[in-house]
Amino acid sequence: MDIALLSMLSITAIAAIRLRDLFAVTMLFGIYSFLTAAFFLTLDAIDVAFTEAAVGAGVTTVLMLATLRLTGRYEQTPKHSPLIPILVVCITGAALVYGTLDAPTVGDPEAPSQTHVAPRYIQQSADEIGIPNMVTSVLASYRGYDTLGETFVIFCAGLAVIIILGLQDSGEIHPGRSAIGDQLVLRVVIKMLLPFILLFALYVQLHGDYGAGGGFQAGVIFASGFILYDLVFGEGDARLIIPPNWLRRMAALGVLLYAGVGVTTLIMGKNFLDYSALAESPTAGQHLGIFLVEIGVGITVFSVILTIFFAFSGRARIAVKTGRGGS
Amino acid sequence: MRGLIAGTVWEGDVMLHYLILLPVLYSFWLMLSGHLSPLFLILGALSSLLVISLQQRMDRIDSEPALLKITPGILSYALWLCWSLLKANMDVARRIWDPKLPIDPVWERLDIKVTTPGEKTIYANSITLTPGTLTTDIQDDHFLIHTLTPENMDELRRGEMEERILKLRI
Amino acid sequence: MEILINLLSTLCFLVGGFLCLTGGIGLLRLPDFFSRVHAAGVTETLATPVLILGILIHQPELSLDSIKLVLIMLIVLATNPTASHAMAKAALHGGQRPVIFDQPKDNNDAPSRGGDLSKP
Amino acid sequence: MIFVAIIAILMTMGLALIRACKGPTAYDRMLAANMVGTKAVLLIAVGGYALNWSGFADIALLYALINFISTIAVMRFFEYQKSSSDLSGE
Repeated sequence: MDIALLSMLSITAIAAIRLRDLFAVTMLFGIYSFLTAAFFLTLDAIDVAFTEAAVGAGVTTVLMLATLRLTGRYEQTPKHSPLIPILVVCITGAALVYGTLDAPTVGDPEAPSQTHVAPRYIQQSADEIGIPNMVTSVLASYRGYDTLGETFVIFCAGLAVIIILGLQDSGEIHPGRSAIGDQLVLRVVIKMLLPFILLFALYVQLHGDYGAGGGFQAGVIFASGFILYDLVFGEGDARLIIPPNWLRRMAALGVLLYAGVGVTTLIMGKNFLDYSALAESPTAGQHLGIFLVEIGVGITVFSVILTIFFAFSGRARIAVKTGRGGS
Repeated sequence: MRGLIAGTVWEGDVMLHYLILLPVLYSFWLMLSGHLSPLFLILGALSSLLVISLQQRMDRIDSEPALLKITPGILSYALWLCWSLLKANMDVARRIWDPKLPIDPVWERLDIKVTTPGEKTIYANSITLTPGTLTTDIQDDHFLIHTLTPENMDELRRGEMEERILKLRI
Repeated sequence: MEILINLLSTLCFLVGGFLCLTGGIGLLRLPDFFSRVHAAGVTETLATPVLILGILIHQPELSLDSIKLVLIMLIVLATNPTASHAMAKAALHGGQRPVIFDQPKDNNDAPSRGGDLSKP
Repeated sequence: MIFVAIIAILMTMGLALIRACKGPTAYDRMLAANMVGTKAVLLIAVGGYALNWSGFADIALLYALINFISTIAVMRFFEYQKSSSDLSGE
């Protein structure tokens, strides 16, 4: 199964490089993401597969397509010879392969990654944090600083997109049908399906303790629901439901919630982001802390992704408008 | 207000719709979660309420609520559809494996009697779901249907599926 | 009883796998986009339920996962025809026309190629 | 026996991949991509059951939803691209 998936991955990658039609390439990348996620599953990395499915196959495809609206559909044929890049890639690849010769085999109990902090996470996280899903306790508690940093990175990405592309408020947008919005079947089915998608996202958000999931994935799925609505019912309507200036505030709110939990623990006399200060018993405190932090992450991820999507699609609309005025 | 499924609807219908949707969503949550501790039961209720309020906001803004209607005939229709799916699948599978590839695509207009959006959706999706027939376009009074063989088209023209959908009264 | 269950689930897996392959072959063999949609339909409408039924039979007892599998089946059955229909409509809108080998019947109401159907 | 089904699903994904690479139209690629997605859902459901992955049903459910969204997105942008290129062509 591994070999079959890997060979399909390489076929997809090669085809994606060879094609000049960027639409086809985007679709191939969608396939690539699906295959990658299936591959992560065979490695038993459920949380990674979950993220790859939600981000790689869903949102990335949508954002790449939104970018294609701004640029062109066809890639230019390169003017220089492909020989030098191929040479560089071959040398780098050979160096990497040479490097893996020294690396321990998968599942080797003596490998550094298995002997350093991993045993502690595996053996004691259930006692210290009290959460069955180890990935969540590592992500939100042991490595709380890293995750806070990641949330900031996402927030900054949203800011950068707003600064570069701008985000129009809903005032100048007229509600209207999108290009495929006149499809009756699509409208009915999506209107029926949408509550379930949103509820599924909330389930993923709140059950990060027990299974795969958490703030990152949930934010992406929740945003995907609204993107779907936008695609079918037109962006005018979507922007009326979640106005862009709410999104800006919500993105900041999520980060503030996360950092606020950290500051609260500081005030209560423990280290920054040491959640055991939040309640009488340490595990209850950890539970509460992780819960709040995950919600912060979820809000930020959701609003930043939707912001980026709105910024791209709004920009594309302006481009079309000016193009029409010029001709 | 214009309903997405039933045609014209009134405010009362919309409220009833949310009252039906709430338990449906909550049971969906229970099926997903499976945790019966008080914390998760409360979180589930809150999540369902949040989703309902978002749905209400959407319905108000696009003024096209999709109202759930549960009619008793839906189960027997589903069973009948399963049976016809089985038959159609065998037929198409046989044609695909046949070395001569005995297909003769037809692309024609099919006049319809169903009127409301909900009926049209069910009809169009049932046609597409059945292999060998595909709805390519929906207009006010007709569909455009692509079929693999002329027999599939004749089957549709006999209109058994449409009669059954009309009996659902959605 | 156990033999019967094993037999049934094996049958489901074999039939489901076979139907999947049928869809794949059809996707390659059929001549144009619109007929390929039919081939994709074969895999999605019957192979998915049959395979999931196989799992449900094979399982020792009902669990949360079996309910979720049924949900997956329902979602696939609801979204797939919708996506197929939307793709067909988009293709039509994009100027694709189905390949029709010959027109033995002289239907007056049959849409002529590129006729009034391409209304945007 | 369940592995026969898994192999069949993998082979079908391969066949759909061939169609996605060959084209010829963008719609064919769209169809193939959609099919790879649904086959991935099946693969996770069946494979996850056979190999006893925890939480496989959640992931398969997520896949089923995401696959639909990306198909719709591809279609929407394809239509949009076409209409805007028509505009510039005038």
